[in-house]
Amino acid sequence: MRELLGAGFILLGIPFFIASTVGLLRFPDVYTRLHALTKVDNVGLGLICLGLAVQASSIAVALKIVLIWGLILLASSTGATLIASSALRHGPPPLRSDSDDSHAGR
Amino acid sequence: MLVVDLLLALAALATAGQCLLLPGLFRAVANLMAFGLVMALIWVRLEAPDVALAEAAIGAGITGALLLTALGQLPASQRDIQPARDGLPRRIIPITILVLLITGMLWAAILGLPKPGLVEEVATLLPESGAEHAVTALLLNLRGIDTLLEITVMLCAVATIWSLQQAIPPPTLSHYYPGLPTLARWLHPLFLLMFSYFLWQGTHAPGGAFPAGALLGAGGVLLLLTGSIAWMYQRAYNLLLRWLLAAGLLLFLITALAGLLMTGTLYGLPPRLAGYFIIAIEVATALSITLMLMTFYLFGRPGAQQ
Amino acid sequence: MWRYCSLLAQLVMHLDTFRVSRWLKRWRPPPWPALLLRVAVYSGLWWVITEGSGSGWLGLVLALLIALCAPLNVATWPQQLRWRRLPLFIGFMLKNSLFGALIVAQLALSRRCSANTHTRTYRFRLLKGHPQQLLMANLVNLTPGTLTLRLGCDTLSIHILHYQPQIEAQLMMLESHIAALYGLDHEPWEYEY
Amino acid sequence: MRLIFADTALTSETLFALLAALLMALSLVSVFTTRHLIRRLLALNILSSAVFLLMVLTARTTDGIDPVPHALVLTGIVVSVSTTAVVLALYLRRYRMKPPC
Repeated sequence: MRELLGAGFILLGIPFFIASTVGLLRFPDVYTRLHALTKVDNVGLGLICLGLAVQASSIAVALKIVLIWGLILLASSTGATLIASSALRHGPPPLRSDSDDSHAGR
Repeated sequence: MLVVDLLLALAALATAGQCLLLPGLFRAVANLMAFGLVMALIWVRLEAPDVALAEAAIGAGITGALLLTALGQLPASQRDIQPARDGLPRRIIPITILVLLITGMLWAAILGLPKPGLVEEVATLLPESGAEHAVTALLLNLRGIDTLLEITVMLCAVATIWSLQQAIPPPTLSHYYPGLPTLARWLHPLFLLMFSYFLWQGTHAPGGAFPAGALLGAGGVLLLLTGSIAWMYQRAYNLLLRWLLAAGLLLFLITALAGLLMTGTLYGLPPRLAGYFIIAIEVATALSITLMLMTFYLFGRPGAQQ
Repeated sequence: MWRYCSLLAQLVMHLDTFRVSRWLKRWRPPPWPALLLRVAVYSGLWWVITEGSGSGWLGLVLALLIALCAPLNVATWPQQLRWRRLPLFIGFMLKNSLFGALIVAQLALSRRCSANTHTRTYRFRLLKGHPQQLLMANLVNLTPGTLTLRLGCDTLSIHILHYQPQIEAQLMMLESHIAALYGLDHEPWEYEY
Repeated sequence: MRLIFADTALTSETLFALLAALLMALSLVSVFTTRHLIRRLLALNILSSAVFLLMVLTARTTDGIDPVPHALVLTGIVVSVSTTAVVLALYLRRYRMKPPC
């Protein structure tokens, strides 16, 4: 039963990874790609970690997997902000469709 | 499992090829980091978990961050090198032939290698060595001289770097992301716990001084780059830093002398004391490796007059 | 005898060139509740990391050592955190991030893949300290359609993937949740635009 | 030559041996053909990884895993990162002495 539940969560997580990779390839600039990387990847990874934690042999192992997910969440969201602010300083500004708030980022 | 191996080999080849052939230094460094991660997976497949731990921390993390920090010190004109001069060269046909020739010769040589193997010799010596895990026993007791020389090489690297120039201050990240030092300090206890875990585990399972030092070094680099530890740059703490850097090497030498005094041969420790000495050496070596990895990021000598 | 004493005094002075005394002067024992909480958290983490097989007393000793050394590392523990509200907050964030992931995934897989991107400056209304603002900046990356570009002084510049009018309200709700987590919502504050 | 390749089945060991050979060839050629110093440094890093791969492959004997090459590779990784650090410090020093490289 637990095996099946875990496998179900892992299978549910894979489409998120595929979607984030597709987004990484299709989105136009750095900032939109970061959107794809932070949100979609984290949920996909969270589902996979949940699946593994359900299958784990003891509570400590399950908690360890959840801890790993939390740390990756922290790393990816902090990293996304750092990459975005560094791109804002050195790289091209974000694409925008109309400029109602044009000097917000700079 | 052959499919997994094939995929890993293709990924390693692709990242290495992109790192070496495509223009743009930043892209090359990013590909090198990806290559390090793929290599870590390959080590796991080849049943070398110690190497995988060290490669994931050092090969992918610390080397990549070192390269990126150094590139960040260069002006923009230096970062993007011209593709015509440095990308795919024009003489592509002779070079391809050369690559294929070297590959064929090397492959033939590799497949024809004899495999000596020291499995049984190590297994018979393991009970006397003071550590239960074979790799740790080898590193710290059976072939301890290798580790001694390796610490010396690192210390020489630090000395060389310090003799070149003044330390370059870290980029002021906290200026436009104010909470970052707080976050790095807040995470540091976790790094310390993982460090102790690897040291504790190293006596009987994969782990030990090298992965532990690499991991704590990564945490220290995080502190250093966010500007959370000012003391490494200050003149007042320079002497302390020097002693800490030399601690691993000094403890190795003390062990050698103690062996000489107790049994008459260099490193000739009695087996009942070997375990304690190994623990002491392991801790000191790991701390020294940590600090040396951190001082690599200074790119010079700290503690100059302002 | 006197010579040995003077040698010893010299040694102590030499030790003091390491600025050990300056280190020790900065050290203050943390207050009891904070110390107990830290030791509990760190030894729990040790138990989790070793997968329950590590020796317990070693974990306790390590946790005590790390907790005692932490004040040297500048006290950064969020003291005023309301632990009772944490589960509710985690539930809110899980729902938010799942929703955000679904929106971005839908946009990535849609036929035209056209995003109506904006940048916008958000001014903090409730959160004053750096750690709280940092938490907000990190969580903005997980809420649907927003990405922190830069954390300035009391402002947050935000990149919006697909502009909708309710994003402002969504950010305000996130901020009020974080303020509730820190127990800041009962303090008097002025509403300003 | 034919004798060596004749009885080679495609197992993961021969596959990784081929990978090590290819990486070595690529990075060797790259060390000697590229002009930029940091490019050469990257090539050296990949070359050392290929050598480590070869050493770990030789550790897989019929009577178990030989720990000696593993220990050597561990020290090798640390030595290679110190080499990288020294080269980078030298490069920065050279750049700061004489700005146009």
